[in-house]
Amino acid sequence: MLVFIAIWQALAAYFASHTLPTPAIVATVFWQSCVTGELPFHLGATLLRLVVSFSIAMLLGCALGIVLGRNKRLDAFFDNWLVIFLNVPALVTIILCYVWFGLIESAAILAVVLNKLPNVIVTIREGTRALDQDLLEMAKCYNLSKHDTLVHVIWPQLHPFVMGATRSGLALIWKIILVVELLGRSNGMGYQLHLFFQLFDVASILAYTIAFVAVIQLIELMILKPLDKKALQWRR
Amino acid sequence: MLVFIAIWQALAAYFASHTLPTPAIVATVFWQSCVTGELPFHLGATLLRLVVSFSIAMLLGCALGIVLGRNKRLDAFFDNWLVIFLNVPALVTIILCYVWFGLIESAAILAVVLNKLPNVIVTIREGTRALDQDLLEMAKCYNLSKHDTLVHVIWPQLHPFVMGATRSGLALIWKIILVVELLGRSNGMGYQLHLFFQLFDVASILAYTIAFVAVIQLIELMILKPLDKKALQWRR
Amino acid sequence: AEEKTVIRVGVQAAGTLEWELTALQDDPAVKASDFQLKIEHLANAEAGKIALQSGAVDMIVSDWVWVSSLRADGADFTFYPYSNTSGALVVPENSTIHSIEDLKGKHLGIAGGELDKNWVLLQALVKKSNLNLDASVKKTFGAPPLINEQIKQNRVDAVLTYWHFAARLEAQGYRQIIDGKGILKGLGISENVPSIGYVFKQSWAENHKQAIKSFLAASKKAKNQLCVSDDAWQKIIPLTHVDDVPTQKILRQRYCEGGVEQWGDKEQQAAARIYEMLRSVSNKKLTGQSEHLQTGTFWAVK
Amino acid sequence: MATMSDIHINIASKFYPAIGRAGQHLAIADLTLTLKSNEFICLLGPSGCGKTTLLNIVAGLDNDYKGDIFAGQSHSLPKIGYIFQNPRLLPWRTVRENIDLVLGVQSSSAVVDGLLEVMQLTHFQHVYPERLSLGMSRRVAIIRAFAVDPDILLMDEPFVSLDAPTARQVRELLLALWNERPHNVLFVTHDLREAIALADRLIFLSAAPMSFISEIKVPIARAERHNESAIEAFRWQLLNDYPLIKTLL
Amino acid sequence: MATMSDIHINIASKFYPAIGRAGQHLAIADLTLTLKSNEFICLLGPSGCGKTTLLNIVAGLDNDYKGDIFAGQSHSLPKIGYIFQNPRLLPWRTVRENIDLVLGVQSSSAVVDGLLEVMQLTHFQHVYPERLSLGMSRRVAIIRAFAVDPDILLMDEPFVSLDAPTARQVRELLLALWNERPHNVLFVTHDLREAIALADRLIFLSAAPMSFISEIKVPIARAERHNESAIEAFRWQLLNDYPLIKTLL
Ligand SMILES: Nc1ncnc2c1ncn2[C@@H]1O[C@H](COP(=O)(O)OP(=O)(O)OP(=O)(O)O)[C@@H](O)[C@H]1O
Ligand SMILES: Nc1ncnc2c1ncn2[C@@H]1O[C@H](COP(=O)(O)OP(=O)(O)OP(=O)(O)O)[C@@H](O)[C@H]1O
Ligand SMILES: [Mg+2]
Ligand SMILES: [Mg+2]
Repeated sequence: MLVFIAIWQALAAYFASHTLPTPAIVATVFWQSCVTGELPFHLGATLLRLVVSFSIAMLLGCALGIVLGRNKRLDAFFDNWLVIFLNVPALVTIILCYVWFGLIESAAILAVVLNKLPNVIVTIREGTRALDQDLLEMAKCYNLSKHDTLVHVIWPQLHPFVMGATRSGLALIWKIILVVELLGRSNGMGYQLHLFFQLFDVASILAYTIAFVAVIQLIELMILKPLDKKALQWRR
Repeated sequence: MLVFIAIWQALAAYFASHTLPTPAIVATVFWQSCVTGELPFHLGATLLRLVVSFSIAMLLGCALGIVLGRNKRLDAFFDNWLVIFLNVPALVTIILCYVWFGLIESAAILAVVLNKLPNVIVTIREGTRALDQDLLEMAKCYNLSKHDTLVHVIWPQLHPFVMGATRSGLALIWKIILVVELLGRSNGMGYQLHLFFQLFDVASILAYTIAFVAVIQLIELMILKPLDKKALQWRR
Repeated sequence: AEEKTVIRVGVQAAGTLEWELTALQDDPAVKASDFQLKIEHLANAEAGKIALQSGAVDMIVSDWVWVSSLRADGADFTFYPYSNTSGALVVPENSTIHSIEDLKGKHLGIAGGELDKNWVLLQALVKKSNLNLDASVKKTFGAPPLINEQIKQNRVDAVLTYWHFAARLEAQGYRQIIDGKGILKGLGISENVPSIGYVFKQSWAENHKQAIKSFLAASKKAKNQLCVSDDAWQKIIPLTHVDDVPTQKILRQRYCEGGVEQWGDKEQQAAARIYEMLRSVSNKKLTGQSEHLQTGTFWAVK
Repeated sequence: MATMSDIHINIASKFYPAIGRAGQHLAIADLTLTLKSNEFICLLGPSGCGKTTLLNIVAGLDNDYKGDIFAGQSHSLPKIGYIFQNPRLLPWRTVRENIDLVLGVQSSSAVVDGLLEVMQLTHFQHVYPERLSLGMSRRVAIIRAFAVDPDILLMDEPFVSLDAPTARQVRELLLALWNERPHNVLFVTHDLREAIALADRLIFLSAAPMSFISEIKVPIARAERHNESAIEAFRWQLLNDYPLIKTLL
Repeated sequence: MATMSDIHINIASKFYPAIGRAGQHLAIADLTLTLKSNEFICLLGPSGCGKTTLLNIVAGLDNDYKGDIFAGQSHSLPKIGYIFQNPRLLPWRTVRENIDLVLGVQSSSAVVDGLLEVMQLTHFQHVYPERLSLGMSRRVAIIRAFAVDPDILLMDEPFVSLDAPTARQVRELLLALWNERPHNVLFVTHDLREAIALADRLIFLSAAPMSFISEIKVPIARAERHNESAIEAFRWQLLNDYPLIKTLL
């Protein structure tokens, strides 16, 4: 961390350009926008959207991914759709959602979910295809309930895929949410970042970025790492 | 496919709005922009960037992912950096790349790679952590060369993760490349879509989208599916 | 008392409309009038277009070419002038470029894209001196803030950019070669044709004629106020997000120069001519298929 | 608890489909077997002949065969305990959790405690399978199958990797459980001594495609079975009477 | 080909670290063994005592122990062939490809062909491991270990899941290879008969923490080893002389 700041300071001092402000300036900006409550407000708005759309996308995505991974017929049918949805530009889904449903919060969330969902499905589907047949046979022959099979046999095997999807998913949603906010919300990080971009206020951009990264780091440390540790304690 | 077009036609007819043109209109626009060579030109430009940045990101990402997944010390050290890079907004990396390196092609490619790379690393790292220790021990005790171990023991186990990263990676790069082109390139799909967007020309937007999705479908059918099939023929 | 008409206006963050509406709401007379403003903040122009079309706002500021192409598609939006400030071609102070002919062989940064109106018109202008600008300069398109950075880092020789970005450069000593008005003049159009204006649904406007009239009048008054009263100007300075005085000054100057004094048949006919020029030079890309400016593009206030 | 009646196994053919350069494989051809109610049967046949394939079919894991299996008129589905050829424990659940999972609600911890005790795994009940030796994992798999109190018990070479005293103990446990509540047992082994010590009937199977060769009732009384020399004597007699067995088995 | 000298094994302690609710486990304590050059040694001990742990240490897979292993002054690293307790084949490589992989450049296809023939796997050489029976997979693992022509051969219960004739054949093959080019063999088994039939020396190991109990030279001449009754006689003698063995093994 300190290394990072040191390098940054050195670079900033060397270039002495307003396109790369020093850590001190960024820290000041950061502090000010915290005090005015601006940063917490916009960060909060974005985080709320992130949590809601992330939860929906992960839940739906895991469910669909497992179903498609286990059912060849359904998979063949939906595969094309998946590729289409996976590759429709974020911009297009966002615009269409807004135009059809209005500039409302749910349209924004829907747009994010539509962008993230196919990713989750694809990852979980690969994971489901790689499931250990031996263990599934065991579950079947011992008459485990659907629920038990899912929770105790399938889910732990999907864990690395779910973690992969979660980590890169948080990042992806965060990228998309910015565009969503840019195009149709009056608050949130995307709205603010665009404003700063117009004013070419790099210090503020960096301050906001740092705030966001810090939050994600917190999520990583408080939620993902412990989850990982718990789920993987059995590994030698 | 036909179902899709039928639904679309019905919806378009029902709304009769210029925000949702009928398939026929989109097809006409598509045909015209093909004839003028405009669409192939911009599609080509984007695809070139996609191929270059995708290759770089996948190669580097797999290498780093495997290294981090196998080396706990390095991983602990780079983990924070990874989370930072994973969550720096696309917009920020793109802007900074452009500002620092100018509005040039390599800055654009770099921006895309920087956005995609952490995703690949994270996915492959999860995969590497889940590697079968038994097989690695076998490789070690039979003195397999580093190369053989990587190619014949590790890589096949990473296959589902690599496929996941490839599929969602193509989609992600495509999303980012649009922003990259929008902000600082003079050709490519992103540039064009932005123009259409300024004019609110939904028909053209859809026509370009379809062209792109078709290309990705082709990649899927011609490259990914056969690869999948070849790699998984051993599964019962 | 009668219900006040609510007018929802989509306002671009840090844009001049925000200054104006803020000043307007400070005016005690507005409180008594028959409309009530509701301001929706939006990040950029595209967000405004989405908001208008999805019905989230009643009114945004945009350009008339777009309104015409919408009308050609059957939508019933209409336009009322707001300002005629326009972008400009700017070069570094010590640049060897002194006229548009000097651009030949130079590296030009263009904000927006190849369909930027000023870029299209500039090409038309240069064509008169038998020069194909499109072929004879090296172009870099990009977002306006990035384009500004490019010239500051000497990566391009000249930039054609939006007016407030040009103003910022000017405040730092950059030289303006020509602006949008100048280009039009060179093309033989001496009327002051507004570049941007309020865009709203015609049907909606017909239903709330009176309120809209008062709003438009109040908006004009507020603009005047900003230009004549330093007090009023001081109040909105934070909204410019600029903290050096020279830039503030030039922003105010350019903003006030953009006031629309005349708006009658003559100007509208000039607009129609500009339209046809844009259409032929941009190869219909900017305007769409429609041959002429759609009737009804400009709101006929009666 | 379903009272078992006879089980009729009638497999006309079981093919494994061709994949890649490997052709289609006929694993079982024309196999007819009747397992009498609560009978203890040992299946003996060369490695790769199709014994596991047969057990999978009986367990209902493989439906892709020609023929049918008919299990009398039991009303409820028979409960199956299957000791696979490899332990198939869930690596993310401890020994105890692995056993409890298949027991579901009917979990009776006293029974499990008893089984863990006999298998000398009491101290390892909270250990994850990756931390067990193979023999220990196998014992867990055995406990799991015993604990569900099955109507049909399928055992695919369950006692390999166990040392002799442990194997002897487990064999005794198996017989005790079977005496307490009789049920059908299908036991695969390559060890003729073990088969003689346990089975009512030995069934000899041919190399691929697997089919029935012959069956032999074990004439030794259950009470005599712990007598090693009695078993050895019968084994010699068998090998002399049926020279085929020596080459096949 | 490194000429082997004696191998001195001296393990003061081998701990497995504590994880979760499972405490630290002392697997081996004070174990000293000397394997004489080209000796064939059988390790016998109860399930879970630490035999696999020992083989892993000898194979160099586990360095986390106190003590050392000293293998004379051979200049090159000894080549190791390890038959693990489970087959550990790469499921994405056919039988043949699995074998060829460990052979690397020195691949001599005639030798592999011969081994496949003896193991009756010639027809299955292009089949993926998922499509083999467990016994067949084990045979592939055996071929793999034999094919590298090792200086030290580690075998962890290699012949379970093999039918008696096949096991006999593989045992003969093993001895033939060993006679042809002598090398150190460490052979883990629970089958005392098998141990007697193969080993120069039997080493009995205690339950956890594993340590040395006693060693017994097998006095039967190699030529006599195929005589079942000679082996059976020695086995009885052993069990009578050392009652401890009966309870431990
Ligand atoms: N999934 C499969 N696909 C194709 N062939 C298979 C498959 N499983 C087994 N076989 C083949 O079927 C035959 C019988 O296999 P099976 O596992 O039933 O043998 P087994 O009698 O249990 O042998 P072992 O004693 O070695 O365990 C073998 O030749 C094997 O190659
Ligand atoms: N990775 C591990 N972590 C912790 N404990 C382990 C690990 N591997 C083995 N053990 C413990 O070490 C002891 C010895 O295990 P090992 O696998 O060496 O036994 P073994 O003699 O090979 O037994 P078997 O005959 O059953 O294969 C066992 O009690 C086991 O629980
Ligand atoms: Mg089997
Ligand atoms: Mg072992």
